[in-house]
Amino acid sequence: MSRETTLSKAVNEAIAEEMRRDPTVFLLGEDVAEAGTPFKVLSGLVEEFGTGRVIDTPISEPGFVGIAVGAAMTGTRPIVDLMFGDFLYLVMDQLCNQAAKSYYMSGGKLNVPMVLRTNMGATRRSAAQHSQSLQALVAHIPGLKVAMPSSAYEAKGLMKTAIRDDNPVVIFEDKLMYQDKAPVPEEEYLIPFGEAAIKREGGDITLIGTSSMVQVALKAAEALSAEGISAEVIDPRTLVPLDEETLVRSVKKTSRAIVIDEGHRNYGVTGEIAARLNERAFYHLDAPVLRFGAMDVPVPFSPALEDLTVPTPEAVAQAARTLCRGELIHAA
Amino acid sequence: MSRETTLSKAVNEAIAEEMRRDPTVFLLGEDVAEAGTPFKVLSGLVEEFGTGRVIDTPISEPGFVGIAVGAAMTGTRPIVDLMFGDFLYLVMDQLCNQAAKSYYMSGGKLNVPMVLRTNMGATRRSAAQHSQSLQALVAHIPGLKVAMPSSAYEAKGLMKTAIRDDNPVVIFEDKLMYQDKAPVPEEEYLIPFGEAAIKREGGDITLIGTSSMVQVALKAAEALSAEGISAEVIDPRTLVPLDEETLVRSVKKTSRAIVIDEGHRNYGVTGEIAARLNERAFYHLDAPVLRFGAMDVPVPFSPALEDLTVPTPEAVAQAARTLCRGELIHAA
Amino acid sequence: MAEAPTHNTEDYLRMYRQMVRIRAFEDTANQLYLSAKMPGLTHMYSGQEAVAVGICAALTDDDRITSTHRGHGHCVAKGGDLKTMFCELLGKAEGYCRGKGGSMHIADQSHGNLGANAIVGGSMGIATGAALTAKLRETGHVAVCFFGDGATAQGLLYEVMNMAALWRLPVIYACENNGYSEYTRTEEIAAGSLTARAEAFGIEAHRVDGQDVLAVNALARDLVERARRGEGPFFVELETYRYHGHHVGDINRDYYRSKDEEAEWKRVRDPIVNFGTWLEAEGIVSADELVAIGEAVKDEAAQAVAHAEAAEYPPGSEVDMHVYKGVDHALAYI
Amino acid sequence: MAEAPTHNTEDYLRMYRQMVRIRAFEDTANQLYLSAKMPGLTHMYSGQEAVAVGICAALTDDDRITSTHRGHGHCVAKGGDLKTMFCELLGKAEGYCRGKGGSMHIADQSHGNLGANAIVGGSMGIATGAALTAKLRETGHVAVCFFGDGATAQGLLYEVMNMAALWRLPVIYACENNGYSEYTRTEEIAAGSLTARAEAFGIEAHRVDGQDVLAVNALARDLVERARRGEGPFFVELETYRYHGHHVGDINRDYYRSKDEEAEWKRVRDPIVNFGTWLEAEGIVSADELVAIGEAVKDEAAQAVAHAEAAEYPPGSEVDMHVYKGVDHALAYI
Ligand SMILES: Cc1ncc(C[n+]2csc(CCOP(=O)(O)OP(=O)(O)O)c2C)c(N)n1
Ligand SMILES: Cc1ncc(C[n+]2csc(CCOP(=O)(O)OP(=O)(O)O)c2C)c(N)n1
Ligand SMILES: [Mg+2]
Ligand SMILES: [Mg+2]
Repeated sequence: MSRETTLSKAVNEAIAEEMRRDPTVFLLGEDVAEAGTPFKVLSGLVEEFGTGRVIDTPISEPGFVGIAVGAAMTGTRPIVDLMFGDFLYLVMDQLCNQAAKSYYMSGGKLNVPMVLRTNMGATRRSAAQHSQSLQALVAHIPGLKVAMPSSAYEAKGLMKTAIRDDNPVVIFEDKLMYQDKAPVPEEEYLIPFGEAAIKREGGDITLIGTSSMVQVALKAAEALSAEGISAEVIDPRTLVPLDEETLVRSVKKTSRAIVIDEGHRNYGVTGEIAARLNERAFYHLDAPVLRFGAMDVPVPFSPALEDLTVPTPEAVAQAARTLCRGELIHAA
Repeated sequence: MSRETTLSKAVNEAIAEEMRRDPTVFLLGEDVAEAGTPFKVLSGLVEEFGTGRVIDTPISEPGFVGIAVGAAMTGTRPIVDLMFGDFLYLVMDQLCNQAAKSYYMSGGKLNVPMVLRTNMGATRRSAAQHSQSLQALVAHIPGLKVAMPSSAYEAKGLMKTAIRDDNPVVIFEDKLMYQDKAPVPEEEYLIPFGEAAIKREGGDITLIGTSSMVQVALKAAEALSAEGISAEVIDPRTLVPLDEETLVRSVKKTSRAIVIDEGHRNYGVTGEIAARLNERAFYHLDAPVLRFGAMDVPVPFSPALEDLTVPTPEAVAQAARTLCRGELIHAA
Repeated sequence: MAEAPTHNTEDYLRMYRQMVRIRAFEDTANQLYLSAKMPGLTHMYSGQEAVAVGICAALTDDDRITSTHRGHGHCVAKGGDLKTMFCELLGKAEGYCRGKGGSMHIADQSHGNLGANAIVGGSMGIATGAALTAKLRETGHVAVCFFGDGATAQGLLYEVMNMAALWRLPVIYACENNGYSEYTRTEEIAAGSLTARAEAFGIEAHRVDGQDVLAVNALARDLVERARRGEGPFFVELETYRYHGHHVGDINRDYYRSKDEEAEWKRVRDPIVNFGTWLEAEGIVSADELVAIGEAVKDEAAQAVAHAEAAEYPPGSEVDMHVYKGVDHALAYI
Repeated sequence: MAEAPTHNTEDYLRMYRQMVRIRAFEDTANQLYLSAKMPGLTHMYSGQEAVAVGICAALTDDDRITSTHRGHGHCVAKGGDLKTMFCELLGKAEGYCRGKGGSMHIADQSHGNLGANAIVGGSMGIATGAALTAKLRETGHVAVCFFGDGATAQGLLYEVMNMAALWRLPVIYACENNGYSEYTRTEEIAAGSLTARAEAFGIEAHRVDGQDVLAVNALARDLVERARRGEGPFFVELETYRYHGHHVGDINRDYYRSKDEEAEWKRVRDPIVNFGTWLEAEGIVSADELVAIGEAVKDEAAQAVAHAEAAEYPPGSEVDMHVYKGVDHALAYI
């Protein structure tokens, strides 16, 4: 049984279900309780679980992430709400020096089962400090797992898996997708980490998209299909662990690939995935793996500029066309 | 006229020369004055320039980086000493949300001419929080420039360029190389950003190494030459800007490449460079571009384990051999 | 009303006018938002005018300030021009930041405004650094760091206050305590006492009625003068109130703040009304003159916003400009 | 010596012995370093023994502590075993962290030691979080956060103290003021007063002679008990001194600290000597018994280090184990 649910609702449900299931799960962050966060994603949870488990914090990101690490080490499962992904910079030490490394540094004695949920995504006219997609930073750090839900369905299933995971997990929700609906089962389900989803089958080219870029890829695929180009669209769902096998298998079949992620292109997510595909599928490739990311500029406020900085279905389709025609090009 | 100088001395000279040249240049950091930093790199500077320009700070990394940003915006050129590269996590907000974006967010009005000098490099038995090589994190952020000196010569020339640059520059010194000597001209010189150096010419394969990995590449090249394999070794010197042209030209010539960087391999520097080479030189490549980075684990303390985590000349040479023999392999 | 230090009609009128200009700017910006003409969100300064104006009136153009997400008031008070500001809010090329910054990053370097900041507390280091420049270069300038009560939860504040105190920097930390941090009351997010926190770092701290422009200005003039003489840093907590929601979209806010409370502040403690009443009572201006100021400012704002609405967006080619100073287009560079 | 709360010979001897064990551990570790047998660097706790011992003696195994780069003393005091500790310092598989952590990350979860930390101040959140668990799960446990005077410059401290105060968490912030932050005197890096900083957040703060184990213990027992009853958090500044350099390699340190100063502390304020003298004077133990304790501990340390030197390194296959719980080998996973 499925019904259409917004991504926001899906996240809310996942957290509520896990909080009912496990009394050690609790929420921590700025304005998570009565306000239910500025995006209202957590509305209603404080009413059900009380202020003891839905805890409003001061504006102390390093502090409350550190507190979550200590709480997680000692028998609870905190879910930290980081209001904007851009604030990750503030918590990198607690996340990357502490949470990510505790289990290893203690030789397997102190694990940190916490979830950091935050967001990403530009075009909300929020300018350079409220629009970044910083998944590459955390994906680079061993000890962290990184999930990137591409729809309400993934948002719920990945969140539940994250909460039950015994390690620190960072989940990036696209803040522009909170109101987007998708079919979500009534029954409980979890989505395992490290399993990519083939969102559309195709034989001519593989489009790999993360988060909202799955929609960009699907739209590009739709446009291409009208021209007789059959694109396979894959959503890795987690960057760490990465389901390299599924990606490689597809590329071996199609011989061409484009990787799309909304983080900056330079030294970002797409480079890693492209490099892995080149390593593992090189002799099957008919053309270089192309990449689309956010333009390598701080996100501008002006709508006239901001819209130029994100990957579009048109640009992806155009690159796919060129690849399929066997022309040598550079990615945008 | 050249003489042999340690990397430590070269950095010290660069800073001293620029401080003499420009009264707005000053140093800021923990124990930079009388102690001259724990690595003694800045010894003697406080004696020449006084505590007004060589300023000891409390252990407040976010605070003093923020102060440097404000000082740089208002007419000085601070050089911030960040004792260990691992502390970058603490200053990411001031560096990436503030310093990197000010010029853009202000539409070209407020620039931040500051240098953040820090270090990288494992095998010093310093464990997981004092051994990281985090260049990928900052290279991902538009607005920052990133330099990686591979010897005393580069350390001096890049530092002088960094100090004169009108933008925030992050320089990573390899803390294991401070006592390594190289010929350094007596005369003043600067090394422009975005110009790779061909450290050894060769025709069969291109080895691209950053920082101390240039030495690893050179040793691998030496071993290979005994077997009749001629390796070209290139040092990009700056990750941002990246001299893609020189790299691509070499790879078009050799048809094979290996990229080596001491940061973690996953979602790191090598992925970007490999992806760019694949994009630009795909039709010239005889084999996939391979990559070596630090093993994707927190750096372990035990010598028995730590030494396994860093790229070695032997492993690079072995991979190069396999590539040159045309065998399909996976990088370590 | 605090006693005015000197009876200087020109200064009074300038302060009054600046407060009215801020209010008019905000009312216009709010209208732009409500009529869906403004991209993104913005945070209104209305109600807090006496803070920005009282302090900035004590500064010269060479003194620096840093501002916050609620930064329009600081920008106007420090000398900003309404037209250029509206252009920035609408993302136009004539804006202070060529449309790249928007409301949350508005900066006016020509008047010493180092910029609003969308990271709460994000500019505390910057202001302190500007003061360090002043000390190192012996310029005699002062820096003022504006931030809210909520921002006192950022550890950065204590790091930079410690250094400012150790190095005796000419910086004034101006904490605008408007009683709320987003949707939460200050008491729920701040333990102890804000002024005591500064004092514990050896910093002289003051508390002042942020609705009384003369009290704010008198204190600011004294502290600025002393900071110039090397007696800084200082900390000031200004008791104030924001009239609107946290941002323009925060309309239904009964769940965290009552309508009565809002009405009471507006009725009893409005900084503009009270200052106007005082000016009249002291015989410094007539009621008509005050009305005339209001009208003139309304005109100025209307013209400014009309200009901004008609102004051009920056050309697409600017998207990768201003990433690096000295580099025309970043994409061709990296 | 402060007056002992009760005359409990067993407790006294346990504390005395623990201090001697710490000193012996450090002397042995220093020897290992000087004879180039120890990988990396390490920071000696000698001189500060009364702090760790006085506080940890007031805790149970279920109470948590977080420690610092200068963490051997805390580890011993919280119940750590010398053999397992030496194995860790030498990177051996039998070490507390299977050799993966080393001196700067030594942790002993079985006795509630959540670990040393190589990030100054890095564990302030962790300790506070452990206290949050205690509160949420109503365990009645307490957390103690050890850190140095230098660490008070980290903004994180003020963030977590604020939350601990707001939420009345059972955490004790124990600031070991040994007068130096690396090569710099505390006065040069800390403005104002450390206890006043805590008090400004509404936290009850105390200052105590960190060389007097009975004074430390008496205070700790009181505060721990009160924290268990929900009266926390608390802040304690412990005046103490480190005998060695900042780390074992910091030998020539005249430029920041005089030999006279060091000698004076050792002569007049040694925590072990003074406590021993008191125990004797009070007739609790004889001089011979004290010597016997010293000898026994010396033996224990010698055997422990001999064991550690002979122990095995972890096999190479462990290098990518313990990256993720539930994943055998990370490289096959990511
Ligand atoms: C580091 C950071 N955390 C959270 C936010 C989201 N945020 C924006 S304004 C605000 C409240 C700020 O409160 P205060 O400092 O009192 O300023 P006020 O809005 O009352 O003027 C919050 C939490 C942010 N922008 N930056
Ligand atoms: C964040 C961070 N900054 C700097 C350092 C380098 N460092 C290690 S110990 C130390 C001094 C710490 O002083 P204090 O807190 O007083 O502890 P003590 O060494 O005196 O025990 C410094 C600066 C570090 N490890 N972490
Ligand atoms: Mg406020
Ligand atoms: Mg100390």
